[in-house]
Amino acid sequence: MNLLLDNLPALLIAVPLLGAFLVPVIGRFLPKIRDAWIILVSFLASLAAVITAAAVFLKGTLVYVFGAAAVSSAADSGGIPFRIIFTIDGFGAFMLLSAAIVSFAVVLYLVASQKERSGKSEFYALYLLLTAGIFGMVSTGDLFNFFVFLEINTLAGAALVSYHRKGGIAVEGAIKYLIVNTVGGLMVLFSIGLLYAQYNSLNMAFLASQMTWTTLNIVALVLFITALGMKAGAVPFHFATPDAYSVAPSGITAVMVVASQAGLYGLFRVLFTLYGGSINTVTIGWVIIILGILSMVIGVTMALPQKDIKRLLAYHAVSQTGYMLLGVGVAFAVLGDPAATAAFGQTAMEGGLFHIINHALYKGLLFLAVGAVIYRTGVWSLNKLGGLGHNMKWTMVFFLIGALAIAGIPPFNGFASKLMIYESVFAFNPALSIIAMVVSILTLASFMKVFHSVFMGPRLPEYENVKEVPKLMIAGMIILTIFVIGFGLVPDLVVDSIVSPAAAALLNQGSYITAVLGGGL
Amino acid sequence: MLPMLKEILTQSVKKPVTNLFPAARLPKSITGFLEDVGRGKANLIPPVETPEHMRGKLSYKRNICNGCGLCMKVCPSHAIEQVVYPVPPAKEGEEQPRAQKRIRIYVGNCIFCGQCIDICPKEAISQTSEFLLAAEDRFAESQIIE
Amino acid sequence: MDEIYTPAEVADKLKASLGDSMLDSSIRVRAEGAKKRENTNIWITIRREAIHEAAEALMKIRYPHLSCISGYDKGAKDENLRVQYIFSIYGGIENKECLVIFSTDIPKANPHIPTITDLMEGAAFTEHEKTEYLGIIVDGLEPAKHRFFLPQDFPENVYPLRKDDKKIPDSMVKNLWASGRPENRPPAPLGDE
Amino acid sequence: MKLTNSLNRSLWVFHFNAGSCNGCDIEIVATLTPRYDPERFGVKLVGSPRHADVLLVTGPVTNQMADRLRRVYAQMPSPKVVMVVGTCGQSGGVFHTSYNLAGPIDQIIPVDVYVPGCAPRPEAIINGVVTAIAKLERLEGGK
Amino acid sequence: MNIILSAIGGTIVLAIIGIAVGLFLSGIDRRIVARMQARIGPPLRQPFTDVKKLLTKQSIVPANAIPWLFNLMPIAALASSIAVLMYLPFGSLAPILGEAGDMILVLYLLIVPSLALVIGGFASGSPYATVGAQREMVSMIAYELPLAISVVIIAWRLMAANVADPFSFMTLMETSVWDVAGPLGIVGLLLLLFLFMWITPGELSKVPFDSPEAETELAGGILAEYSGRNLGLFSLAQAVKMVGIIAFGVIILLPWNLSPVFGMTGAGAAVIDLVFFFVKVIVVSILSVTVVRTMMARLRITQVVKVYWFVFGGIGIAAIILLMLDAFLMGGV
Amino acid sequence: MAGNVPYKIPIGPIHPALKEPVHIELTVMGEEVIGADFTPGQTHRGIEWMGLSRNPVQIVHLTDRICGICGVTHSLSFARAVEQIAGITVPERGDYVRTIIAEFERIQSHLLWAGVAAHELGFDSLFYLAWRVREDAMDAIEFITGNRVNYDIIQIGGTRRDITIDQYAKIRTCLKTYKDLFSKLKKLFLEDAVIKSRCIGTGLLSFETAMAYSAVGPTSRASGVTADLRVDYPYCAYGDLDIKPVLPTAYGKDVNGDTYDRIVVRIFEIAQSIEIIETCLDNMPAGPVLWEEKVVKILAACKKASGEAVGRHEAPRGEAVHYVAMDNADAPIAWKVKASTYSNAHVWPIILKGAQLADIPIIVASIDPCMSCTDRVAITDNGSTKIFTKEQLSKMSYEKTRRMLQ
Ligand code: SF4
Ligand code: SF4
Ligand code: SF4
Ligand code: SF4
Ligand code: SF4
Ligand code: SF4
Ligand code: SF4
Ligand code: SF4
Repeated sequence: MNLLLDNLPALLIAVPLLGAFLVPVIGRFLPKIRDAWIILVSFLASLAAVITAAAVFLKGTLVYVFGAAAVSSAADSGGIPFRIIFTIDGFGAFMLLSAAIVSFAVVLYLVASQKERSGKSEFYALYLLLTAGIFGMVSTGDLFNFFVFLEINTLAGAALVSYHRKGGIAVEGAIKYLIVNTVGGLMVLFSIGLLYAQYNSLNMAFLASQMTWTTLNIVALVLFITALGMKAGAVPFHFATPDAYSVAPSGITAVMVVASQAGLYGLFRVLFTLYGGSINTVTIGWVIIILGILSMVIGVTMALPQKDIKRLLAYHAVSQTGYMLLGVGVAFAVLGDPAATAAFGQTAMEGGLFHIINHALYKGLLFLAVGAVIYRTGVWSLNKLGGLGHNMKWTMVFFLIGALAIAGIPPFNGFASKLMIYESVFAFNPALSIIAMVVSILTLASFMKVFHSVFMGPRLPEYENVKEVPKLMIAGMIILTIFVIGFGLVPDLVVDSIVSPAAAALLNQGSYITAVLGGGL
Repeated sequence: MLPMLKEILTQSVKKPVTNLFPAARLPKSITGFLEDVGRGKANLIPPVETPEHMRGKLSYKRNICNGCGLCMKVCPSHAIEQVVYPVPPAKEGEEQPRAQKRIRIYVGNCIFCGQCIDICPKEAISQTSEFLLAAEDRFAESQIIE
Repeated sequence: MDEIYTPAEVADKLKASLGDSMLDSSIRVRAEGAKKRENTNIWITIRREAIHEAAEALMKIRYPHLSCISGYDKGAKDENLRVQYIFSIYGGIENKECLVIFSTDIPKANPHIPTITDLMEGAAFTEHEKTEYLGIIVDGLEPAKHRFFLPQDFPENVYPLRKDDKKIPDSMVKNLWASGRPENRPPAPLGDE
Repeated sequence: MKLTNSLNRSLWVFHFNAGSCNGCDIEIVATLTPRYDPERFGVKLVGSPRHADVLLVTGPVTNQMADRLRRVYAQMPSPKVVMVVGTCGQSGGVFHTSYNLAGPIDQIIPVDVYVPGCAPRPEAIINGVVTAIAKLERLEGGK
Repeated sequence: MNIILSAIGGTIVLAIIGIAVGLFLSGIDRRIVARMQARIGPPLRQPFTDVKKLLTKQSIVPANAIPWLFNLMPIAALASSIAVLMYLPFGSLAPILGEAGDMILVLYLLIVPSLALVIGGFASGSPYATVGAQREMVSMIAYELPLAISVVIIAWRLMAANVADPFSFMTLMETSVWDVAGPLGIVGLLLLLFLFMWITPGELSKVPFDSPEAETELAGGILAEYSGRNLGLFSLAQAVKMVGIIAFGVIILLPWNLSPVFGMTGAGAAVIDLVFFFVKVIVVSILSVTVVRTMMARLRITQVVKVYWFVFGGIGIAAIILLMLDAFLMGGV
Repeated sequence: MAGNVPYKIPIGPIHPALKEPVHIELTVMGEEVIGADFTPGQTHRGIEWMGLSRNPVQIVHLTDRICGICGVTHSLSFARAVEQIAGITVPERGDYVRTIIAEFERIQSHLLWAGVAAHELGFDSLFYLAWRVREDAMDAIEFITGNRVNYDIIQIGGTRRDITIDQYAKIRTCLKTYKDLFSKLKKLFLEDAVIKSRCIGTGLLSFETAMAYSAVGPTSRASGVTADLRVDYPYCAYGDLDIKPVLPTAYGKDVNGDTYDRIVVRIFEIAQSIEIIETCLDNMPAGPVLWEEKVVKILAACKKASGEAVGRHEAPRGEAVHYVAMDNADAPIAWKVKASTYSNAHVWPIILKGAQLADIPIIVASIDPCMSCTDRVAITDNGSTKIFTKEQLSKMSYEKTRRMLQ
């Protein structure tokens, strides 16, 4: 047991990878239990993630070196890049939690919704691979490994996007996604190269401790921001997101939200942990804030006229990402000013981070609910849908909850995090809060439109016989719904126990470095 | 810009133009109120004054009428019907007496045009200024003039 | 176009254009009020074939205003329907407006008239009305997909304004006045009022 | 549905024109104006039959409107009162014989109060409302 | 346990007071409107009678509606409007849910009754209700901008004056913005007051911003298909919401209490402040709802958006600039 | 919520914006109207058919009830037609009484319209005000005729009642009230910012279209057409007056042909009517008002008459035309009614195109429609008129409408 606990970080990657490897085998020889196997693997992976996170929250940053007996051996050589080192601090743990919840809920959903499909073994293998990629990205303490997991994430994601779909759109969406992310990946690699060339190390803690404000580092930072912004789907790098989301199977899209947030993780990690103490945070902070505002406004205005329901959700994902950038950006801008950080910076940070998990939850829920509609009707276009509320009561309720949450209506979780953002960023600049609030109401309008055109109105003859979706799909949605409502009802509890540590981890660059390199520096 | 503002403000300090028929407010019980009015215990606030020649419910004097039926010919709304009085069978040898004819006016059909008054050679029909004619039954006694 | 002709000149000009198709014309003047200022109606009877020509001829004099086309059944025994095209010209000029009414007979056996919608689009409705009320067939009028004036479920081959066998059958007529009226109500006694 | 005193004091009216000449309809509107102001009694004109307690019907009911009249009546929540305003809704009035009329109104839906007049003066309509309230009071008392 | 009981008790009392004050407000409103139109108008208790009647009437669910949603929304609307009251301080009485709520929460809670109306309108399946619901949504977008501006800038000004927790009502009860603002700020605050006067009719869908319910266009719009009890609940919700919105405006912009003037404390002060508070609510309601709706014609929905975003948005920005300048001059930031 | 899928919205036949049954189906994109289809007049009562079995005296009362807003328009037109056939001359005083009543009707009708227009705009205070002052005209009318709505004052050969000298004072008082009110009305209707913003530029009808579509009355005059029967084709006492058609220029503005101009024309026509009545009262010729007192004799004269004639009148809404033919019988052998709305409704599809959904009621109302005698007309903008059964229609409307948010 202890052995298991000690090697938790390894399990994070090992369980899904092993599971993924075994899926085709089991699918071949024991097809009956394949679905159960998938659920089990996913459950175990998520469990591992949750326990890891809990351990981090309780005991502090976890540093794990693959193949090394003790933590210290990772640090002693400073520049040794070849060991795989996992550094899971509050922020990483936080991201793990978010990924764990969503990926498990989605598995339940997928198992039911993909029942009639072919080629499932590969599909699930890819899915588990994607999970592993996400877990890896948020756990690693090493830039090169980060790049590797990023690529896993991208490739598995692109493969899943184009899965089960023949013909132009799906493939096109996948290719676009692939190209953008690969370009992003290359930029990341290039930046890593720049850093490695200077410091001869890939260990983030080590790099952070050495970081200075040089031209090369600025170039690296710009590349990082661009590349990870692409991954996260923020404006102006948002063009691939809607294309990919709109064609991917709905369950997958829900996970892709988490996948892209891993990009956001990377961005924040680079900003705070890698560069944190060494740069002019106000300028970069404003850059992030402006990217955030643009994402918010452009995302929502692009979403309003959309007819393709999943594209619409994708644009909202862009818009919601803006909130996270806004909160975190403000925190970054005042990083150098302890008074301001205490007064509102930290809250802004917490709001932004809290919004990450909230977004993963309600956007996941929305994608699953929309997926349920598509599952039953086979129709994407808002123009053709209608009157489903008569037949798909549960789906409608889940959608409505998701919609209210994303629009930031109390008492759902979206409101809790947005409230923190409003009530902190205003101190930095009141216009930011006002814009954020207006974007929320536009989001609400957009979702009311979708709600109306999909579920309301008289029963349509073509959907006369539509039934509610299978129980397992509902179960997947229920899991997310519980969190959406729960987080909304007791936001303080959630913030205190998981968000604050995450924020603290980011704000406190020194502790990260210390955790890895020891007090020696 | 908004000229109504001045108007409503001046109006709000003036007396309302409302005529309070039949009572300023709804009494506790209409039935009771109407009974009281009947007994002279309560006052019905009268309607806006009607002009002298207001065309209200008709009044008909059947003792003057000669039954010529001109009013029926000219009535635009078929409100008038002829009433023929039964005649006892004539006695042997006597000439059969002519049946007496009169008219009957249905308020529910009448449009109060007064054309029958204009044409009546005997002035048997005249107009009153009664116009509060609501009824639950359109053939109630109050709705038939004969 | 800007010249204003007297009613007699108008009648002459129309006669000149229509020739033999114009059967008859009369100018009726009416004067009312204390000053007895006159208003004029020009009544012209034409052959059915000349309807379109007549409208055209009128338009050459001045752009007319079409009030409506009226029509009636000359009787159950009569073989003809009669229609009147009621135009007015010189509208908008003080005391100069006059009506120009073209009348024509239309045999019931062959109730066709040409449309004038090619001259003035607004005539369509009143032409449709003639079809519905009198059973006149307007040639060249874009056929209606439905009735314009009567209820959609109105019986075929019944025309409200006809007086012959295509008239409203008695079974369709409802006597509202009789509804619920008490029968055998005894007469009120005479002599006691 | 139960009749209550609050119904009498808050009669909301929906107006239905079943092919009238407009005369009665105009007088109905005139009744609502400041000079007569039935809002004193809680009477209010509403735009949807769903909100109405009283249906004011005018006109001799053309064949096209008969069915709609039935539908509007059905849409009203009970308890509901029907009031015929004007002579032609009662008996056809000048339109007493025609081939396209389905009326009078009481042939289509049940009627509670008739207000004769062509057109009835506004106060006659108020009197009709009073008659209707008296009838409601009687019905309440009877049960 | 006791806390829960007293919270429930407090909620019930508050709900009753909210409903009573709300209906009373609309009674006054209708009465004054009538007087301004040269009429007598209904008795003051008319709204009570109307609601009583509606509650006893049959509630018809239209054929195209989704019954449970259709029936649930009136309740949701009422519940959420009552919830608003629980976060508001009345006079010198602290809110029932004291610390839990603040201005932004209330601002969003105020959206919920409208949202319930929108969803109810959608759920009724009628075209008119749908257009109405759509317009309600648009007008929510419209007034959100000036509303957000007012709330955020007030909090910002307080913060600039080193007031902690500027969004909290508890803070507002202690510190009035008027006290911290200098002359420029006062001008800015007056602008905000003006702004609020015009936001209120928008939030309540009253003329000139009543296009969601526009009787002559949409036959009652959103509410076209609602009848009987459901309609009654909506009117209750509307009444309570009216209290909520106006009280909100009074709290943030007209925060004065009478008791300090008389030097009173204790229960007496609470009572007198409460009375004074409702007097303020009534006055504001007359000025911003009654007078406005009587003197104007309805705006088109597109004009509503234009007016709120450009005219009132502009005024709001002017207020922001004034208050920020003021903070600079007063040396807050 | 911009829309790019057109959807249909049915309005009527029972709709609060319409005091009369008319069915309008609008094709709408977002909030903008892109097409309109009308099925006005669900009120076909078969009046012309009824007339063919009644005598002219009865028909006069029937014509009064063709429409309750114009208590005199149709009876006057009808009576003038019959008089021409029977060769009856109306005494001069009769002409004057007719004119006075007709002008009171115009005042009453324009105020009624103004009130309705205000109501369509959601401006209830103004609606109440217009109708409140309208009551004065109603009182005067009732005072003269004995009924507020259906005056029943026209008789073949004149009028049934005279305006006696002792009535003048009261009528003059009423006119004075209106004169005093006029500047206030003008201000309230024409200077209100919201009314202006909603009416200027909406419901445009160009001069050319007004001409081509034979529009009549204030609808055409607001577009700059100078036509007014009272001036162009004098009848009754109008020939004795010195009047000019009222155009939007009366308010010192250019002619736009929009909804606002139609308000201007009607408001200024009220002033014109007041003047006409005053002039008529001042110049009332003495004598009888009716060609023949005995109704029986009128009936006999009508029975003897044969021939055909057209009677016209410039109603508040524009030209009304009655064609009558008689042939030695109690009842006429032909009777055709052409109301003003019959001519004006044609312009609806044109003026509605491009309008905002919210402006439909005021635009529809701006031609002052009166359906009860126009009856059944179906109008469409592109010739693709469709009328559906009620069930189809409501089903269709639901199906289409649910897309309106997109
Ligand atoms: S009054 Fe004249 S019409 Fe009548 S019966 Fe006598 S003579 Fe004949
Ligand atoms: S008043 Fe007119 S409707 Fe009435 S009975 Fe006499 S003629 Fe007939
Ligand atoms: S009331 Fe006059 S017109 Fe009628 S039958 Fe009697 S006498 Fe003749
Ligand atoms: S009763 Fe008379 S006024 Fe009323 S609608 Fe009928 S005909 Fe018109
Ligand atoms: S019920 Fe149907 S036909 Fe009647 S108004 Fe409504 S939509 Fe139109
Ligand atoms: S449309 Fe013509 S026929 Fe029909 S009722 Fe009207 S006037 Fe008579
Ligand atoms: S235009 Fe209208 S108001 Fe005037 S007479 Fe004709 S129907 Fe009546
Ligand atoms: S349509 Fe015109 S003429 Fe006909 S009744 Fe109505 S207002 Fe009178």
